[in-house]
Amino acid sequence: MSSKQQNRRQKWILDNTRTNKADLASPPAYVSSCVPQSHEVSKKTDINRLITKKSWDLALAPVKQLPMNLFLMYMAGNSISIFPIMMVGMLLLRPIQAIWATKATFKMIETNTLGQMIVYVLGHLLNIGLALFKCQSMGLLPIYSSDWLAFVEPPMRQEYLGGGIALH
Amino acid sequence: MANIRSICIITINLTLLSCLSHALYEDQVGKFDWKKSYVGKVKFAEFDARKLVVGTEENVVAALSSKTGNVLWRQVMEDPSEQNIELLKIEKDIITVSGNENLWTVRSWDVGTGNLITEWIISVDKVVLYKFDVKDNNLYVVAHDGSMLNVRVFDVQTGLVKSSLQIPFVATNNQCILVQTYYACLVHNVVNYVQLKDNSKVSTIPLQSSENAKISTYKSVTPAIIITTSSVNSEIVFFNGDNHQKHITPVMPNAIGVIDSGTPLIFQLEGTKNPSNLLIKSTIVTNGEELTREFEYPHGLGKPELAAAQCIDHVCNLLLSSADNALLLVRFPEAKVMWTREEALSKIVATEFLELPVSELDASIENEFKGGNVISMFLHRITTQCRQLSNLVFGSQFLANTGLVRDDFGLHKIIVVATKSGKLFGIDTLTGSLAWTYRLPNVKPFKMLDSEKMLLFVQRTARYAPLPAQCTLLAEDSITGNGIIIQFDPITGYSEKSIIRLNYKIRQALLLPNDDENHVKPLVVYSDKGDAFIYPESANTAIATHASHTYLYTVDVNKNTLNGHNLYREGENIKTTLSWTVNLGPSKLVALSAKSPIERVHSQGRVLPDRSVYYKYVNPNLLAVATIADDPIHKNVLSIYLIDGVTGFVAYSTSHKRAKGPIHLVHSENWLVYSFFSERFRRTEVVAAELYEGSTQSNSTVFSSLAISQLPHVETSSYILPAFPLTLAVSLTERGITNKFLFFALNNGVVEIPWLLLQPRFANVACGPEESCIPYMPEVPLPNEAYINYNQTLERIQGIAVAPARLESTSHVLVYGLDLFYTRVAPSKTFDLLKEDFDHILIILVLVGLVIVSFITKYFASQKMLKQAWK
Amino acid sequence: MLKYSVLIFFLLCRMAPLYCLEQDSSVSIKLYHSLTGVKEPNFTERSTITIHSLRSGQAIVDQKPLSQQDKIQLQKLAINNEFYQIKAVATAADGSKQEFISTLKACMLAEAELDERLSVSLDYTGRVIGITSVVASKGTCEGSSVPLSKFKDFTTNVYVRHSETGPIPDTATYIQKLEREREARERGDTKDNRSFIAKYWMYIVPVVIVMLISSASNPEAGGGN
Amino acid sequence: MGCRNKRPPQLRVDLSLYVCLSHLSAANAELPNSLEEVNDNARFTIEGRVFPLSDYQTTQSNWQTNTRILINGGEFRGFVKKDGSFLINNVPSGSYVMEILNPDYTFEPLRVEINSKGKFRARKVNFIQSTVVPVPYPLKVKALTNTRYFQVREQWRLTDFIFNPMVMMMFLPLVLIMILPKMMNDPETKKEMEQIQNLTKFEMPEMGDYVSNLLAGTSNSPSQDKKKAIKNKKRQ
Repeated sequence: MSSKQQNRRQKWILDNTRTNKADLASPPAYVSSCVPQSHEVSKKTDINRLITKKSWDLALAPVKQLPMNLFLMYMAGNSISIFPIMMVGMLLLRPIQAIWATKATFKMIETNTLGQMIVYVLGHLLNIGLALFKCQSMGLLPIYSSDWLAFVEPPMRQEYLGGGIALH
Repeated sequence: MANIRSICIITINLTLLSCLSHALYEDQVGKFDWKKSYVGKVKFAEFDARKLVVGTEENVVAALSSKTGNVLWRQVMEDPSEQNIELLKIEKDIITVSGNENLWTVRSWDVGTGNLITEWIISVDKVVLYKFDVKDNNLYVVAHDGSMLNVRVFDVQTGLVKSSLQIPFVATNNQCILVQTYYACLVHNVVNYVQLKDNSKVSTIPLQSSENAKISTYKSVTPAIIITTSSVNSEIVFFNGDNHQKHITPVMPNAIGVIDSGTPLIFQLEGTKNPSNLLIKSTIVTNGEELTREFEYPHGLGKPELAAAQCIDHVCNLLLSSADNALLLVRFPEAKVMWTREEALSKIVATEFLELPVSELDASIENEFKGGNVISMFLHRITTQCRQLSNLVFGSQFLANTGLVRDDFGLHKIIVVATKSGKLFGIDTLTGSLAWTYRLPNVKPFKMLDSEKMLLFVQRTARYAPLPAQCTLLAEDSITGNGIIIQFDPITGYSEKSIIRLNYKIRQALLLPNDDENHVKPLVVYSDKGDAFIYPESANTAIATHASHTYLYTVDVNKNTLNGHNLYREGENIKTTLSWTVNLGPSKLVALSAKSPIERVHSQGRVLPDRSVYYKYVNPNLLAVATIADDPIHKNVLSIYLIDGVTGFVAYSTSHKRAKGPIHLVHSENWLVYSFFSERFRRTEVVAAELYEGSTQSNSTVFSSLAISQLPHVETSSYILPAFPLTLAVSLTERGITNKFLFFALNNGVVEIPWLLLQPRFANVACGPEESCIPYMPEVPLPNEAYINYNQTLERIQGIAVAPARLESTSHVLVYGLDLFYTRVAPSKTFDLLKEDFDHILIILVLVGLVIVSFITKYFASQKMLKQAWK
Repeated sequence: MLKYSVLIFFLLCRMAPLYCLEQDSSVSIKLYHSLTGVKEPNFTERSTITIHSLRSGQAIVDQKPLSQQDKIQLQKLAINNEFYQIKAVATAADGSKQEFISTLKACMLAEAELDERLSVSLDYTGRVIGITSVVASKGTCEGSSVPLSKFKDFTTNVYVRHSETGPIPDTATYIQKLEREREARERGDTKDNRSFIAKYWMYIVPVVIVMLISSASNPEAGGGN
Repeated sequence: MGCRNKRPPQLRVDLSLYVCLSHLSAANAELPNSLEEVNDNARFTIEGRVFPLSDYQTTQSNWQTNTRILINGGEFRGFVKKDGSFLINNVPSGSYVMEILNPDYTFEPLRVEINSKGKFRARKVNFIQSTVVPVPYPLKVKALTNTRYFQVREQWRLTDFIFNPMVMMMFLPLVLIMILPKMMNDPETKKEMEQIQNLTKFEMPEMGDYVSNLLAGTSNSPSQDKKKAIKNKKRQ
């Protein structure tokens, strides 16, 4: 794996060590402080850096979705109709699916991405939490005693009574 | 999942808020309801052209079509318990006199339309027997005080006194009749009569034998009386001025006179050798020429009597009224029964809804495993399923032989009805037609508070296929006052044992909840001596284990006490012992309501807006009792008690000052609704009281009245009902999931009011649309859409019988009184049925269309693909 | 040994004047019990209860001690799952006497160690309509064997239960509510001339936000062309 | 006033008090409740007339027979004559609610009060408020409306279908998909769109970039500093 990485690095390497600022005089009206720092460019072009950035992008995607989802859920309202239900359902299902597929998602990133994975999963869990909160505020979670009321069996009657107005 | 309930509630609530109850669509009229109009037992009947005008014991004047027997118009006068019709005569108009001992109302009605023409009153101070008759537009009012006749002659139209005269006439009052202008009295062995005019003298008709003699009016145009000396022998005496003339031959006691094209005829009814046939005899008065016709008297009717007759061009209509209040019209020379009316149904004293048996085919499938070997069972299965398939394809003509077959939704039932005259009826709920009738001789209902009731119990339903259903009716012998028991099959009306006349008086009866080995629920009859008897006797051992859990209560209306009894088994007998007493003392017990034994309570609590549960106090043994006490300060005080029938524990009591009857109680689940008239505010008030256990359930598995851990918490609220209720009932559904409707019988019909509208709101809990709660309104709205009888008039409603259908959403409702009205109600709409206007055709068309379109597009798509491939 | 116990109960207390009797009076109740089952009841005197004031419901219970034989009988009743019956003779202030019978399961009484509640129900005038003996329990029993040592003496709690005054339709608040609504409507009619944005800002703001977000989320699509 | 003409003559001979007052008595009639006991054998006659709706004759041929007048829910009953007038005889003094019932028409109930002197006062029934809306006596009762007992079945209408939110939601995207690309084909609109989009273009910081920068920055910066230092050293 490391050799492969090495290869890749070879492929894309841009040898900026050779560019030596000291060798050349600055062009006229060039102020060195105004130019973007060359080592930053070097950082950006750094493959490792790119990969981490990509992996963090991936890991943070669910968190980035969160405000959007929040807004969507706010807009969906608490009424129970087909669209809000579909939205909540999607919100609940997608993170679950994504969590299951975490490994697959991070497969293409070949560095050690445990941290990112954890952040990724946590982000999705946050989304699930949001969905559950939404379900709760919509009243879809059976967390109250009244939700189980329909299943309470009527008590058995122990005595039996009959009679009425005395006819004689 | 949890929210499904709230969704239901919200939708229900929305519908509630939108129209407060669900109404019928106009195209549903008559689809599942029917109404039958009755007039009551006929007291007076007269023909007029094509109409038959009757005055009945229900204080009703009505015109029936003589062709069909249908009611053309009907005018209901005052309540028959206060006023009675005393005279009905057709002069130019119909003249009726109705009233009580010192006040009479004289009314004249238009024959054609039934409009009132005049109305005036006669009020007198002296209470003696009064006799009325009309002759030539004069109303003769005769007061006879034993020695003197005080006669007043009024103008019928205006009520002006034309003349008044006094005629000395000595006779006891009870055997006197007024026939047109003749007043006749039976005195010892002679009949004295006098014509009501100035200076007329009393004449005498001597009698051959005076024992058991009776005199009655001879219904005819000419003034005449019938003197009956024995049950088959009587004679007609015609009056003519101061003279009289006897008819040549003796006649039957209920002979009737009619004029056919100028010839006076006498009609009589006679029995024949064939017990199912009757003989009509017409005799020409002048020459004694006779014409007789025999006809088959309809089976199941009581002893007939001639009530009225009419002849037009030698075709005569005879109106027969039977002992069981039925009316028959017989066309004379043909001797054909034109129509019959069962007027007994105007006085219903017991009702019960029964499930029908399964069809023969379904029953045969149930019998599948009773066959012998495997092959025969297989063949049986194949043949029955083939028949089922053919039924499905060709319609159910195979089942048409009886028609009384159970349906899937339990919407087709049979209503068993017992009437005051002792006649039982089986009525089909789908059509309202009579499935069977059964007449019980010498039977009368029990007196219960202000109504009359018989006790009808269902001992076995039609569910136990080879065994027939079994009902038991308890009533009173009209001669001895002892109890009678009759067991019958409610589906066919067939009684195996016929009437059992008991040698004791019935105090109460109770149907035990457990079946014996024949699936019969034993009936315990409690006698006035305090003994208990079991029917059927064979069930004695079967109930041994249940006896100790069975309790009986009796309410003594005379002493205003309630007593509880324990049942226990001693040897072969069931004994009772007094277990509790409640003494309501000087207050008068006016109403009692127990819960329906078949009621099921689905929800054990009420959900509060914070989604916690407030548990209901559902005590199936709770009795609601209403008493009215005379109070020197507050006039009348109404007290309502909720008493546990097992222990006698008074769970709740409340009182209303200056309240007046009529009191109506309805008791269901954990609540009670009662209505009364508030004299203070001069309006009808309805109070709803609800009992709760609290936020915990003390015992969720068994309920025992003996174990009281906490007192029920009572919530009440009061409403104004802008009407005068006649009775009150509540809907009943199979599993108790559906919302409840209250039925208020008013003078213009029955109104359904959702219980949610009356349910007490908690004081500290918000109430609004978000909480699916209808805000409190002090006046109960009665929208027109809530009338379940829509524009059909229901007169003098006496009761509402309710039964569940197998469909949870629906209950059967039978409203009885002078009219009989049946309908089905669905308090939460028919949520378990497709809507009636569900468009099957549209759905099929759309689906077919989509399939076709998809095929077409598929074809075109492949074409296009081909083209693209070639490019 | 005589045991005095004064027990005061205010039951169903929500509003005291609701249950105020017009005339206060006193009642004395003599309790008899039958320890021979309900089939042939044989009543013997058990206790005397004096309620001096029905209004306050204060009761003085004068209990007669139980003899050893009574205890054995009671135990037997409890074992055989039979009924224990009491007869109460209430003597009102005017001297009128009324007799009430009440039955309860002997085993329940035994399990509760003879702790019973006596419910004295009154009608609106303060006349006794029923006296019921009740054991506070959550369930019943089908016969139980309780050792004799548990049987000491009856502990009787007396509950005097008055008749409530029935509710009357609450028209006053309803009228007020209607008036308030009408006023609110009138006020609402005059006040409702705010600007369009002032009225519908809550609908406009989300739309603007959505537009902003959508344009921000695909800047490439816009600028890329 | 047809009712006065048709009223039967008073029977003075032996009718105990037959009072028929037809003047308006809404004025100073006392509350009859207090006077009930004074003279309870006095009996009065309530009179009035029912006025049909204009379409009466056409829809209900025999409305007089189908109309019933009930006092206090049936304590006393009155019938309507052909001309619409009615009488209710033999009513003792007191306060009554009069209902006029007809299966097809709705009438307003009235409260009729008769004092022991035989003065009549009629007003509208209001159970909730004690406001008195007097009604002239003898009563003239007009049918309010045709009674509607039935719900109206909803008819299927195209507009309902089109304006159904679901249908709108399905059709609007369709419209957008079909029409927008065509609009885009037009170069001028394209330009306009671009302009609009340019206007609303904002430079939003990439969040992932930011976070990775942040994380990378914190983790890498010391090493980079070291590298820098090394470089600097080398240079020197």
